[in-house]
Amino acid sequence: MAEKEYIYFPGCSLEASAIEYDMSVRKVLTSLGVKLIEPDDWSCCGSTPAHSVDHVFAAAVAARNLAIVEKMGASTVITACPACLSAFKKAHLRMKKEESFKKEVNAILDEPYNCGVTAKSVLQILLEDIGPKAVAEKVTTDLPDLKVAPYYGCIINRPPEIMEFDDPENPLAMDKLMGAVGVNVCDFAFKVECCGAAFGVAKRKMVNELSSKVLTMVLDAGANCLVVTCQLCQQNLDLRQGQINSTMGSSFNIPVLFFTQVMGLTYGYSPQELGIDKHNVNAESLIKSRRPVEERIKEEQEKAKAKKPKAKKAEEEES
Amino acid sequence: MRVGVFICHCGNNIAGTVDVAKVAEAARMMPGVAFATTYMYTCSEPGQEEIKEAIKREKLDRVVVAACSPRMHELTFRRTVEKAGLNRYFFEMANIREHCSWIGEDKELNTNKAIEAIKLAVEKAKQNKSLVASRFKINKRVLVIGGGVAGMQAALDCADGGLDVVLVEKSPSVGGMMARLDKTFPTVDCSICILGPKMVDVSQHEKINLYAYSEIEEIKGYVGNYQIKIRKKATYVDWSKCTGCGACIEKCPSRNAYDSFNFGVAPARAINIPFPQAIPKKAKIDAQFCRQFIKGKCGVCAKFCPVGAINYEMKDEIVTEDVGAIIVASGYGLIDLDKLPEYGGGRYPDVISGIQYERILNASGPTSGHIERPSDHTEPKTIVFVSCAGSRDKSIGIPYCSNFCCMYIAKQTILTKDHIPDSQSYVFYMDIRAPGKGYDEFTRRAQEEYGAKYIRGRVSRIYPKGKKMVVKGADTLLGTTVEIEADLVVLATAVTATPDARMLAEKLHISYDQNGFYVESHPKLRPVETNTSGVFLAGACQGPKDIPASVGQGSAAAAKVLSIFSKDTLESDPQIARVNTNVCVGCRKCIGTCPFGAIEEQQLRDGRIVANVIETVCAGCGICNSTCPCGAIQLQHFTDNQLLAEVNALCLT
Amino acid sequence: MTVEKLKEAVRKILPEVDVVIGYRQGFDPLHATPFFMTKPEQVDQLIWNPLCVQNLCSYLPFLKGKVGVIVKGCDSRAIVQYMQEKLIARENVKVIGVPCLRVISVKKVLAAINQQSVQEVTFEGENILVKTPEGQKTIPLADVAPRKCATCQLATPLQYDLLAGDAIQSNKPQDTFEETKEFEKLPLKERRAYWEKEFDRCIRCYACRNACPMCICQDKCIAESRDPHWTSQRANVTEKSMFHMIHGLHLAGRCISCEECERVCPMDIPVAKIKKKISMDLKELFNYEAGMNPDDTPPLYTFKIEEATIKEHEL
Amino acid sequence: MSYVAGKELRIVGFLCNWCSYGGADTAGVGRFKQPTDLRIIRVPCSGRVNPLFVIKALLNGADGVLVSGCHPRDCHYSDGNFYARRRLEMLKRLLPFLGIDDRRFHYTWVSASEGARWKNVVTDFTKAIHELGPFHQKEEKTE
Repeated sequence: MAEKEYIYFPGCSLEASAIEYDMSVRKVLTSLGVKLIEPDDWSCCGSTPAHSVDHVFAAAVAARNLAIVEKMGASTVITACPACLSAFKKAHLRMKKEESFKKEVNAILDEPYNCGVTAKSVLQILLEDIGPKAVAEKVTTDLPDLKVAPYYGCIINRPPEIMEFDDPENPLAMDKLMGAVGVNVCDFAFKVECCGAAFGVAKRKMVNELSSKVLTMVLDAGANCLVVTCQLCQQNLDLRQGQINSTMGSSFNIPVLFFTQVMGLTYGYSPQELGIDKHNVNAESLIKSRRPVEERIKEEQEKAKAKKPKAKKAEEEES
Repeated sequence: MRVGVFICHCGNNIAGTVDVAKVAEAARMMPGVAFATTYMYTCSEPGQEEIKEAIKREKLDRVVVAACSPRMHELTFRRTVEKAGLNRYFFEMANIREHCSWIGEDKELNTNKAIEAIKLAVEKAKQNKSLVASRFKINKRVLVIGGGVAGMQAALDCADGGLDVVLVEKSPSVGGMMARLDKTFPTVDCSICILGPKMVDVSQHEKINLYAYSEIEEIKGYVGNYQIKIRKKATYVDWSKCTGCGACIEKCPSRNAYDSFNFGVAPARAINIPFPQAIPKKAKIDAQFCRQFIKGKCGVCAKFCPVGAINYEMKDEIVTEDVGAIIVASGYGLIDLDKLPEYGGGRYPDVISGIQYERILNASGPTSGHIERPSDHTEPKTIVFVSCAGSRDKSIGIPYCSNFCCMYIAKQTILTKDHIPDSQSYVFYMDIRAPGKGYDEFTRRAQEEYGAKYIRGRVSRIYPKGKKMVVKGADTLLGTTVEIEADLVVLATAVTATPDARMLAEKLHISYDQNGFYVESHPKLRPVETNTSGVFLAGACQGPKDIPASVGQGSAAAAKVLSIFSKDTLESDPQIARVNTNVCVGCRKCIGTCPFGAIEEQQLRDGRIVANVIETVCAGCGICNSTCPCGAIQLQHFTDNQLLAEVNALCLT
Repeated sequence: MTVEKLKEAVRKILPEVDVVIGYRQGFDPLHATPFFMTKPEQVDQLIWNPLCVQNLCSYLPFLKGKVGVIVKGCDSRAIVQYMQEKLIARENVKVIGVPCLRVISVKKVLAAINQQSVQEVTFEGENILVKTPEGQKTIPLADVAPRKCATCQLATPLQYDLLAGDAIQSNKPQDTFEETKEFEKLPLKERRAYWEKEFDRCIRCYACRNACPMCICQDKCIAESRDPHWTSQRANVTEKSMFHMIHGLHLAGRCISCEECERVCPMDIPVAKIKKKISMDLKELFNYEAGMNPDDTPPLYTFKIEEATIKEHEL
Repeated sequence: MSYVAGKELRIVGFLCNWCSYGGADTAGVGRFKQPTDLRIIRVPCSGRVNPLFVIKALLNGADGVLVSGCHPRDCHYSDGNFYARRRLEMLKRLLPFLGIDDRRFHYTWVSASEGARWKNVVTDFTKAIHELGPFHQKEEKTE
C-alpha cells in the first residue's frame, strides 16, 4: 500500500555505474510506503557536458524532462543524483526568473516547460516529507560496529540560492537520517570539503591529495565508514583508495556507502539486495555484527539501570 | 514685487557646465525679476556683500540665489538678506549645482534646467510671506545615552560645564566596551587603569545622574524641551541597600548564566556583578537563569544577603526626565560567530572572537589573565588571528571596514608573546590599516620585535584535527595555499550597529545608514550633529571608531550642547502649520493625523470649533496641510499656494 | 410600512427635538422635497414613498441643537461616517429609521413618460402609476430604480433610535464593481477621451458637491477659494477636471456611495464613477468600506507600519 | 522658456527635504550623471505631498511625476511617509482609470546616503517617460 507517490528520475549513472544507489533508494522508499513512478522517455539531465558548452541547450535538455513531469500533472520530481538535481534546479530557476531565457529554451523544445515543477533530492523528501520519525519506525536491524562520517560533497546543497536545502557549510540532513536509523554518526569536519573528483582524469596527483585528506579526516573523526549522497563521491573515494594508498603511502580501507544503503541495512535488507557487494572497499567486517534492534534496546536499558543510582547521587550532590 | 537673482559660478563647478551669463539674461526676463547677476563665489564675503548692496540699490524685496544645495547654504544667505533688512524667508535658493551642473553632461540642457530652477524659485519667492521666529525657554539639562567611553566623556564635559546630566546606560555598569579591554593600542597601557578614574568621576560628579541598567522608553518634544521616559529594568536587588559585597554571588547555585560582560567565555552566576571595577558596583539577577524564577524556589541569595537587598518581586520602573538636548553614544555590536559558518560558525570552542580573547588576556577576566584554550584549559602555543572576519564582506552584508581590528590584533599578538614567550602568532590579513599616530610603527613592532607572522590572504576554512584547529587560507604574496595547525584561533569579528540601534533611531527621529549606523548632518563639517536639532552623536554609534576618536567625539558633542545652552532661549522655527480660523470647518482630520499631537481643538467666541496649532510642538512636516480638505491649515513657507506656484511655473507653459 | 406609522414616530420624537427632517410633496406629484417639521400640525403633510430619495442626513453637521431625521438604509451610512469623523454628536440626533427596498429615479420616470408634465402619481404593489396629459402609464418600480438600489445591502438602517416598521433583510446581490471593472477594460486612450468629454460638459454648478453628505467644507471648498488657489475660474477642461479630482480625492475613503452627486447633476455627468473606483481600490487595499462601522478610521487618515497589501513599485 | 523640445520631457519631482533631496544632493556630490529632464520641488516631507499636486501637475502639462521620501520607518517626522504611501498608492491605482498611464507617476523611497540609488531612480523613470512619450500631444483647449 503506497502512502505517497513521487515521480522519480533515476538519471544515467543510477542505471549503470551506480546501479546500487538506485537499488537501495527503491528498497528504502518502498519500505517507507513510497511509490516511485519513472517518467516515460526521460533523457539526459543536461548536467554534462552540455552545461559547460551551451547554457540554453543544457537548460533545454533539463527542461525537456521537467516538461514531461509537468505533463504528468505532478509538481515535484525527485532524484537521488545531485548532478541531475542541480541541472534541474538551475534550469528551472533561470527560466522562472528570466522570461527571455525561458522563451529561448522553450523554442528548442517540442513541449514547452512552464516552470511548474520543483526538483528535490531523495535526501530532502526523506527528511522533510517523510520525516525522521517515520524513517526510524521501520528500523529492524542494529549496526553496532558501524561508525559513519557523512560526506555531502560539493553540489547537493550548494550554491545555497539554487539548491535551497540544508546549511551549505554545515549540512545536517544525512546526520539526522543516520541518527534516526540508530547508526553511530561522527562529527565530521570535512562534510563539504572538495574530494577533487572533478579532476579525476586531468590532475590525478591533486585528486589523490585532496581525497587522502578527506579519508584522513574520517579516521580523525573516529569513524570507520563514509556515507555519501553522490555517486561521483562514492566512486572517487571508493575506487581510488588503492591509488591513494600507493602514491601517498597510506593504508586506507574505508568503505564508502550510499546513505540509502545504510538505511537499507537497518531496515533488514541484505548487503546483496542493496548492492553493497558491488563496492571496491569491502564493508563486510563492519556490518557482519548486525543484529535485531531489540537486542540493542535491551542492552541500553540494562546500562541505564546500572547507571541510574550513580546519576541520582550526582544530582543530589549538585543541589 | 522686485526679485533679485544671484547666480553663482561656484568657480567652475557650475560655470563649467552651465552658461551662467545666459541664465542671468533669461532670469532678467522673468516676471517680477528686477535684477539678475552672476558672481564667481556668491557664498564668499564679497559675494554676500554684493547681495546686500543690490537689495538696497535695487530696492529688492525678494532674493533668489542660484548656487549649490539649500542644505548647504540656505542658512548662510538667509542671514545675508536679513542683514540687509529683509525678512529671511523672503529668500529662496535654486539648486543648480548638485541637481544640475554636477549631474548633467549637456551644457545646453543644463543651462535650460538652471533657468527653470530659477523660475521655480522666483515664482515661489513671490509667494513667500514674512515669517518671524518666536523665542522659547530651554531646559539646560542634557541626556546622554550610553555609558561607554564616548558617553562618559560627553557626560563629564557637560557636567564640568555646569549642566545637569542624565546618563542612561543599558548594562548594569558604565564602562562599555573599553572596560572589557585588557590593554589599549598603541601605548599598551592598561585599559581599565585609564578608564577606571573616569568611571569613578561619573559616579561621583554631583551634576551627573546615572541610570544604570536602564533603557530609553520614549522620547517626546523638541530641542530645548524633551520629555524622556526611562525604563529602569528590574534588577531584583535593591540598589539603595546593596553594598556590592558579593556574598550572594558566592552562594548562588545557578552557575550557568550567560556572562554578557565576558562574551560567554565562562559562565556566570545568575546573580552577578559584571566586573570588579563596576560602577555602580551592585548585583543584579538574570531572571532567565535564576532558580527562583525558573523553578519558583531557591531564595539562596536572599538568605545570604547581609543587608536584605534581594527583592524577587521587583518590577521595571518608568521614570521621566526633562532635558533640552540629547547626546547619543550607544556604541556598537559585534557579529556572532554563526555568521561565519566556514570558520565553524561557533561550533568549535577554540575558535573565539577578538573580544573574547581580550577577556582571556585580562587579569580580571575569567581566566585571571592566563591564556588558555576554552576547550581544555591548556596553554596555546600556536595562535592564529584572522582579521576581517565578516568585515569588508558584501556577501554577508558588511561591506565596510571595522576600523580598529588591525590594531587590536597587533596588540593581541604582542600581549600573547608577553604572556607565552615560546608562542607563535600568525595573522591573516587583507590590508593592514594603521593610519593613526604611532599606529603603523606599532604593527611593525608586532612583526619585527614580537615575531608575529603576517600572512596576506584570506582564510577559507577552519576545521578541527585532533586537538588542533587547522586554519586553511591563501598566502597571496607567495601565491600558494597555507595550512596552519593552531591551538587557538582568534577571529576579528566585524563591528556592527547595536541590535537595537534602529529602534532607538526611530525614537530619536534621526536617520541611520543601511548598516544601522547613525547618520551625521554632514560627513565632514557637521560630524557630531544630526538632522534633528538638539540630538548629537558621539562614538561608534555613528560608525566603527577607536578610543581616541570616540573620546574626541564625546567632547565635541558636549561642546555643541554647551554652545546651544549658552543662551537662555532658542528661536523656534516659524516654518510650522498655521490655521486660518475663518476657513477651518472643524472637521478635526488634522488632529488625528498629526504625528506630534501638535494640533488641538479650540472653541471660538461664536461657538465654532476649529483647529489650533501648538507652536512649540509642531515640527513642520505638513501632513495636516495635505490632510485638510478646505486648505485652512497651511504649513508656512510650504503652503499650497507656494507649492502650486512651483507646479505652475513648471507645468503651465 | 405605512406613512401613518412614520407620522406616529415623528409625533413621538418631535417634543424631544428642535426639528424633525422628513419629506413632503414638491412642486409636482413626482417630486418629494425635504421638510423641516417643528410643530405637530405640520406632520400631516409628511409623505413616505419611493420618491423620497434625498439623503436628509446631509443637513446634520450644520444643524445645532437636537435634530430628528428620517433615514433610509443607504442614508444611514452617512450617520455612521459622521460618527467616525466625529462630525455629529450622536446623542443630539434622533434617528427615525425606515425600512426600504428601493427608491426610484425621477430622471428615469421622466424618460419613461417622455418628459411630460405629471398630474398624479400613485403606487400599486411593485408599480408606479403616473398620470400625464397623455394618459396613465404603469411602470414597474424595478425598471426605474437608481443603480445603487440594485446592490443595496441595507434594507434596514445601520443606525436608528426608532424604527418605523419592521426590520427587513436585503434580498439584493452584493456590489461586485462590475461596471468599474468593465470600464477599466477599455483602452487607456478611450478612457482619457471619455473623461475629457464628460468633464468638458461640466458647468461647475457645484450641485454634486452641495448634495454630497460628506462634502463638509461647502462654501469653504478649495475649488472656489483663492487661498489656496487650486483652480482658476477659467472654463477649460483642465480646470473642470481639477475640480472633479478635488471632489473625488476629498471623498477617498469617506464616500458612502449614496450617489447623490450623480442624481443631482444637471448635465448627467457620471461623477459617482470615480468615487466608486476609489472605493473599490480602498476596499481591496484596506478592506475598508465607508460608513459601515462607527469605530473605523477612514483609511487615508491612518496607516500601518507594515502594509501587507502595498507592494513597492519597480521602475 | 520650457524644457528643450525634442530632447527632454516635462518631469516634476517632489522630494522630501531630509532623505530624498539629500539623496539627490549626494548623487550630485558623487557626480552621478543623470538625464536632465527632472525638475525638483522641495517639500519638508512626503506626507506633505497632497495627491492633488500630482494630478495638478499631470493635468497642466507634466509628462511624468515622481514623489520620493524617506524609507518607511525612517521618516524625519516619524509617520509622514506612512500616510504618503497610502495616499500615493491610491493615486497610482486611480490614474489609469482616468486614462493616465500609471507609469507616468512613480513614488519611491531614497535615503540621503543613497546617491547611486537616486541616480538609478531618475535614470529609469526618465527612460520610462521617454518610452511613453509626451502626455500632452496637442495644445490645451482654451476657454
